Amino acid sequence: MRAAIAAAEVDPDLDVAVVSKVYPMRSHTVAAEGGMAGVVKDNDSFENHIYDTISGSDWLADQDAVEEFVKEAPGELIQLEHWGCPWSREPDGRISVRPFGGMQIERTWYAADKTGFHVLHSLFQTSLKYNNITRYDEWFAAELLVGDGRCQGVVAIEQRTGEVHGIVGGATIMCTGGGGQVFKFTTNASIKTGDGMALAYRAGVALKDMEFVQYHPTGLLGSGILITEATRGEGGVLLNKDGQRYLQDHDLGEPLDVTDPEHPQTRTMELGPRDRLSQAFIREEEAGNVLVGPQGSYVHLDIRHLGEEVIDTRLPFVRELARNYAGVDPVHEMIPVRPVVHYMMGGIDTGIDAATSLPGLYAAGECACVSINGANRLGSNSLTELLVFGLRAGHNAAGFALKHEISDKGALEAQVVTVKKRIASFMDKGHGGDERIAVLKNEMAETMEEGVGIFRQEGSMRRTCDRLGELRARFENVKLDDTVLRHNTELRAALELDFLLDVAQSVAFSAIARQESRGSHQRTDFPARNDERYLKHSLAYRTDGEPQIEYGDVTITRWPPADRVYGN
Amino acid sequence: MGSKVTFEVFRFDSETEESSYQDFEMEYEDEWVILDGLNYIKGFIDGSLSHRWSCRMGVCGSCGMIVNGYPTLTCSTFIRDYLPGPIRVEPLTNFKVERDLIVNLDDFLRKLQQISPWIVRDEERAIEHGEYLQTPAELATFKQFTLCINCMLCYSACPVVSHELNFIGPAVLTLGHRYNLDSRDQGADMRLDEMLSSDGIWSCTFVGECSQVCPKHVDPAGAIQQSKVSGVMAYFKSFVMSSGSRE
Amino acid sequence: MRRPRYCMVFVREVTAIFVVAYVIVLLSLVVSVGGDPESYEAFRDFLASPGMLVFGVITLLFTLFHSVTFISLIPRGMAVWRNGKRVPASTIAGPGFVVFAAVVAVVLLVLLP
Amino acid sequence: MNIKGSHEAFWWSLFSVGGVVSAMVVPVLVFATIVGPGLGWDVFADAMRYDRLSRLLGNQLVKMGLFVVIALSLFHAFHRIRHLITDLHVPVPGMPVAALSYLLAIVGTVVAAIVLWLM
Repeated sequence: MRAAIAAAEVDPDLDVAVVSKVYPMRSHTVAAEGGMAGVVKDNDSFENHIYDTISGSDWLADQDAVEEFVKEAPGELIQLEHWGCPWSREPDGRISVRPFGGMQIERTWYAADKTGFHVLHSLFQTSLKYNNITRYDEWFAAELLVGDGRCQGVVAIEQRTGEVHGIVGGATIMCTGGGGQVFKFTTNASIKTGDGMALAYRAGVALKDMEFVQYHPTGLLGSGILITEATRGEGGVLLNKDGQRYLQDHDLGEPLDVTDPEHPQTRTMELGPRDRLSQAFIREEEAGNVLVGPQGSYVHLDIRHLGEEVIDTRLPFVRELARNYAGVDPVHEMIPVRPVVHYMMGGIDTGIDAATSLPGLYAAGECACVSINGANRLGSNSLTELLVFGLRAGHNAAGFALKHEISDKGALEAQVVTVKKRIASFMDKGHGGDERIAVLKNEMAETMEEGVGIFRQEGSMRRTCDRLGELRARFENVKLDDTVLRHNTELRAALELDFLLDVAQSVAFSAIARQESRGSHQRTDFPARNDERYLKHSLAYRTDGEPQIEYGDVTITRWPPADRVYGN
Repeated sequence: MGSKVTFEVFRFDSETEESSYQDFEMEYEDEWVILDGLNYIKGFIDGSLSHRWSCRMGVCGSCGMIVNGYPTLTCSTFIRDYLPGPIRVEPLTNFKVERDLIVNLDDFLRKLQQISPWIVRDEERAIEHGEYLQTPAELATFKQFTLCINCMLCYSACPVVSHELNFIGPAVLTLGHRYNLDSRDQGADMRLDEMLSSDGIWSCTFVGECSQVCPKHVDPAGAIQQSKVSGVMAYFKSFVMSSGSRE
Repeated sequence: MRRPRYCMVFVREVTAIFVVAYVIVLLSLVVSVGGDPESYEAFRDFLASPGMLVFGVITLLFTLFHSVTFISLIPRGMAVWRNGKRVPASTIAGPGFVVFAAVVAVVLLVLLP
Repeated sequence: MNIKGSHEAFWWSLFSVGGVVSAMVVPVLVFATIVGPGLGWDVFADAMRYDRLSRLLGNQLVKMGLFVVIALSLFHAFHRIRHLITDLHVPVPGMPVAALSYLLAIVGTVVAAIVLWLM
């Protein structure tokens, strides 16, 4: 949405099409809770935010990108404020900020604990103001249109009618989010099937750093619903089965009493980075220190000491979610949580200008990898990333489109026809198939959790890679019950599964190739970071068989790689 | 697993215009919401069942349906609360059905755009000059009305919508009111033009069913009622001002 | 009328018919007071007839229903804020009912000997 | 401001003020004039004596008060009746129903004014 507005503002005569498989206000940004980082307060500095982000990334982020990101963040946050986002405020009317994991200073802007919801609705409602934005709601993009060696639009299925159309454009921007659905236990919505990543991947663009999958340390037990890091930013603590704050045993500093005015301390204990906290959970689990129930093992997130008033003003959604989905009221009870797949640091290989290697194709948001997140993203950087790089993508794509006419129209039309035929024959074949989409998807998610979870090692990863190959073969025999064209959600699910398998393979093969531990990618067989060999971005290219993994350089400017230290 | 429940699901195909109810019996788990039941049917019994859903945490607003006659967010209500069943699932009323449980939202989006749901300023403040100041008290006046997830349950519940198709309706009027109350906004006059039109707030008879079904406690009925009071003020003010200008 | 709330609104709207009916009775009363005492007495007898008593009781119930629902809904249309918090509905409706009681008392005071 | 539907504001303001006034006053009047005497309560029967009532209605303030209550109650009630007709799905266009409703309220108000003035 940010990119669409940016492009629309470049030139009122430019036609901007927003193609989305769901109504834009349903997009999964809606579920982000905690906040959005940006330096605005006097006690903070760009330098701090840059350092936090780079060290958080385990030095895998491109430092020039991080620097520009941090510098442009405050302006974008203010822009969003001007567009009506109901940010939480200080008594004097200024924006309020809260501390977040891995950050030295509190710099996370928030709108209670529904930040993503408010960001999305503010952007969507603001976008309605622009007459040159045309929405294609519930159109499912099936393939990128490539002609003359550049991206000139998409082929999409209008779900309402089931018809396949080509939408041509001088430039195309991918803002399709992540692919958390390759895992079973995830905070990601059902729509997060990595479509944009797979579309670009199929068009020959590399997927970068796909092995880095972020586990959020506090997913609600059972459903995996996100319990925001802001619960810890506001002072919540994690307790093991003995009621102990176990993070102190995992190199995350010394706990302060919750009544201490200094609590919670930044970059310490519960405000350590997400990768470390999730890894600490597994260590506790191995030591037999976690609770075990019918829905698996878990620890407790305790915010009772915050009191009802703070919880209701700052964390009302957390209370609502815990009550409704876990049957506990956090005012009086502890919340059962465990790590859950949350975010993909990797994505479509894009540069600092949001452009990809395919001319005319741009990407921003979770589906893209610039990279500012490296091996581990800090909480509250991702919403900011949407804005900063969404804006860049919008501007640059608009500029590109103004300079390039649609060309090679015959080839584009032929491509649309090919896709039409492909989908028609896929549907035909599906009616004779015997593999259920849901079964294949479950098996894929299971093997991903087994092979490329929080801790990884060669053997299980190899099994996962093999299983994914088998699933890819079985997908050829997928079964479709639905013969109706209109709103054929089964066909969509099948195409999504096709995309998911691509994403899953890129994750697993990138992971097995990286023989070191860095950030969220922790290998028990290679427990140390190896800057000599792997201070590099992995680049997965699609082939007819297994993905081909190559490496590219990381941009290091002023912050040479060092140890990641938290808790002092 | 163990206990069984039956869903009676509305099926409709706009191509053939045939509608029916189809029974599905399944084993369910205690923590399943209604939506999980539908997904189970789609995944393992009949892949042709079509319904919308996404976040499964009550915030994206996709999965509103009629469950046992009542507008409901299906990801936020549990099968265990409807036992012993059968549980009847139908598409939202007051909307045109496109397929099975999927309804047409074109009207809603048209109405939403019509109300100008964005900040209107006489003069934009430059980004370099920072944020607009807004105290927590000013924020509080409209915060509740920002929480609408556009799930359409209120439209489905509203008896006025059912007989006045052009009625702008609860959610959109509430959003209009939300922007009118925002201390950063200067577009209330323009928005009131729409809200006070013949399709606007005056059609509301304050039944209050919209607020009853709202899963986010937004209280559209209250918002519309408050808009009526603002509308009356604006009406008499314009009267005083125009008679003043004649002198 | 599938839902209880629709039903309630229906009843709320029906109260209006009784209000109109009563206004007609009230105006007739005024007219007959304006006439001679004999015709007024005849009107009083008519008012005291069982049929009118039944009408009176039903009207009273409907108009009371109107009073209660109308006064309790007043706060929904008024957002009163104090110290950044919305004043609870009961704090507004409460005085509404106090005024109601006061008005009843004043009317009775004026009317009764 | 757009005039398209804005006169609704006028009728609605009469409706809501009328709603408050009738809520406060009508029940006690019903009780005092019909139910109380009808049940044979002496104090109410006494109050309804011809001489008392004619004296009371001779008072300009009482007249005014009664007029306000009657007029506003009528505007309130006819606004509701208008919506009742729509809600009952009576197949008539909205405009004439509204016009007729408010016309009846106006007629009632004029009648009340004449009756009270002629007292």
